[in-house]
Amino acid sequence: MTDETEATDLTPDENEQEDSLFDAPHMAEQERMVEAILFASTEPVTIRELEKRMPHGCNPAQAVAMLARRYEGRGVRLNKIGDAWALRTAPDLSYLMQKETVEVRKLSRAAIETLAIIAYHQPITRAEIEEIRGVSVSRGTIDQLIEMEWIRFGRRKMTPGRPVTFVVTQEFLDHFGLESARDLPGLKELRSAGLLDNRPPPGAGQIDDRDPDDDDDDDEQADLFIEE
Amino acid sequence: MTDETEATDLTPDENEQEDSLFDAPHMAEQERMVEAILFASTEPVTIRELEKRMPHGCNPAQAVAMLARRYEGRGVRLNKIGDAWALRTAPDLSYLMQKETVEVRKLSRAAIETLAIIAYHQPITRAEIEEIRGVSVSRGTIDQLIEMEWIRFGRRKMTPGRPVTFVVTQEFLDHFGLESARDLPGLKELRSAGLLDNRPPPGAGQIDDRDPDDDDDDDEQADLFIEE
Amino acid sequence: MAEQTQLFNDQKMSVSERVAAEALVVDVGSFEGPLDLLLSLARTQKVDLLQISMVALAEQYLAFVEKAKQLRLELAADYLVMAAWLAFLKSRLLLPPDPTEDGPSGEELAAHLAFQLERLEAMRNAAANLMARDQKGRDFFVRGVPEDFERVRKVRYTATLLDLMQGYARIRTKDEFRPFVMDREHVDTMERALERMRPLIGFAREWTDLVMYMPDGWQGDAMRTRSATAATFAASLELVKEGKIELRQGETFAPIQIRRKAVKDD
Repeated sequence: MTDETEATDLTPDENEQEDSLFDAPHMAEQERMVEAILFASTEPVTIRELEKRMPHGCNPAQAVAMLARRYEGRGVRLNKIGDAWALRTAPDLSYLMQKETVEVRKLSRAAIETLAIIAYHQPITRAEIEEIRGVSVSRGTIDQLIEMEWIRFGRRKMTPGRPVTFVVTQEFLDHFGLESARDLPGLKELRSAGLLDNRPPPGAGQIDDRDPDDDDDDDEQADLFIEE
Repeated sequence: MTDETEATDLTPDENEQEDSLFDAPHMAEQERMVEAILFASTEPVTIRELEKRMPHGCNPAQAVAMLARRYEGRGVRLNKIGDAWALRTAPDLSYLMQKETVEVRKLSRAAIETLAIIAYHQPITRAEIEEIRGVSVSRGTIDQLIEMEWIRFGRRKMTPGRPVTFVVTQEFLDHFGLESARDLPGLKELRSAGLLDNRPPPGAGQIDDRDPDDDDDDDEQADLFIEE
Repeated sequence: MAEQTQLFNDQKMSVSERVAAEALVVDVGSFEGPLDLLLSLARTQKVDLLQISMVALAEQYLAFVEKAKQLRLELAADYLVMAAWLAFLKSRLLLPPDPTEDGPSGEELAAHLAFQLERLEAMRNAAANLMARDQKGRDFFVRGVPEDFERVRKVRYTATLLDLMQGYARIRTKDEFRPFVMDREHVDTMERALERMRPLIGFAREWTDLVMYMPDGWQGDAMRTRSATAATFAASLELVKEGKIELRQGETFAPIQIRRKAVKDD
């Protein structure tokens, strides 16, 4: 009780309230109450519940309607959820609610190989990729590369079934500093660059090429798991 | 090659963004953004953090100031806590909130006094707290306050033994609705009454042979060194 | 000493003060040390702490300690240390200053004690004021439904052009290596060497260095070279045993050479 009377000193609005101990508080004050309750509540609050929590004689439905109008077009809005109300941030601002932590990870061997095949052979169908890799290409790998915007769908092949093809994107070229996919070195150049001769056994490249001695023991196991 | 040019068309968002790369959103829109971010967060959010999360070129400080005006006298208010901001329900409506009240852990008298001493004297060493209270400070008391995130370690004092100091946290300010430790009640009066001075006992020589004036010098030096 | 205390008590302490001091004794456990007790005693003087009579306060304290002794209450050491110090302070305050004695005067010591008491009381009041403030979770509240920043842990995958080319190279040369995928890396085995050599020895009509039968890409790295050499040599011994080839070495450390065994073929 003392809280309430003390409280009235704090906010000028409430002084008016004092005269009306038996009348309900002003609508403006009721709106404040609804606002505070909805803000702090962990769950949407029904009109009934508001009525129970607010002083006697209040009209929470009207206060809620006023509050809803006040929040129109704001960064926060009053949502009706079932027969209850809750304050929520405006959906168009949801992009602000994300805190991105970017973690850079090395692409898996499967993805690199698939990407390489697409880059060297584009436009290429999934079946063709599988033929070259000798293993099936998981959907996840393709999806990942598409999501990274390194590959995208090309035009369909005019072969039976009209399979889709994959091509690399401008984003891909930018990332790898290539003007066009044709700039990728050919097999001969790869060999002369020592990339074919001194090639690490499968799996080794994934971890680290530079120090082959370190991963002697892990490699066999790694191989078992890497292929999807 | 046509494929490549098509690739850039894939992300329509980027076009819009490009236009606005140089223009920040309208202040009204920035205010909405700040509102949504502050509304969503239970923790105070610094201007810096707002800046990071809002589109490039925004002026969150101005947007916050506008928002603070908008929330004046409402059921929810914008509190400044250090250099951060947070939306909190208006204290005069606390009587409506009983449902929301969480049982605050009862603090011992020792803990409350220790907290107040740290707040008013910070940065302060354990020995100085003990000097003020006249009894040793139990580890549990300090631990409890640290665990509540009301105090934390400050910089070390440049006195012999380089003792650690304690300072209050942003959470402390937030909890007690303080903008900064300078706003502690009665701080000015206590200071002008000399009650916050670190006054060494006369003839401190019994314990410590140095001239008390020496201590002052040390403190000043300490400040110089701490900056690094 | 006790007598003296009693004397001063009679002179300087009112009855009510003495009663108050005695009442405190019962409560000794609830004090947080001598300073806390002194502050409580000082409050019974009902004066501003700055105007407090330190002599009277010292006496109250000493009376307290005396009473505790009578009641056979165990007092912690720091209470006794304080009692000794207050007795010293009192004598300093009451006796004319001894010019030969060093150190702070009784007044200085008393002033500092008064300061300590005042400061402790100020901090207690500050603590009370602090706790009386509006508190989060009691008087004002945070958002009930934190839409806490969805932590989008965005994983950005990356690869270098070298990765890409190596990946491609790996695939394009896979056929040659496919059967050996499960073999230990850097370790050539005799079986592998045999497999490699069998199809080749048919062509070895002339003496050829064993080195020629080393697998591709195994030179350069010492460990792999060693392993491949050993495997190739072991395989050649096996082939000799099978009667497929001949083996020769000109001298110690000279190149080992092999040749298809002529007998069968010719």
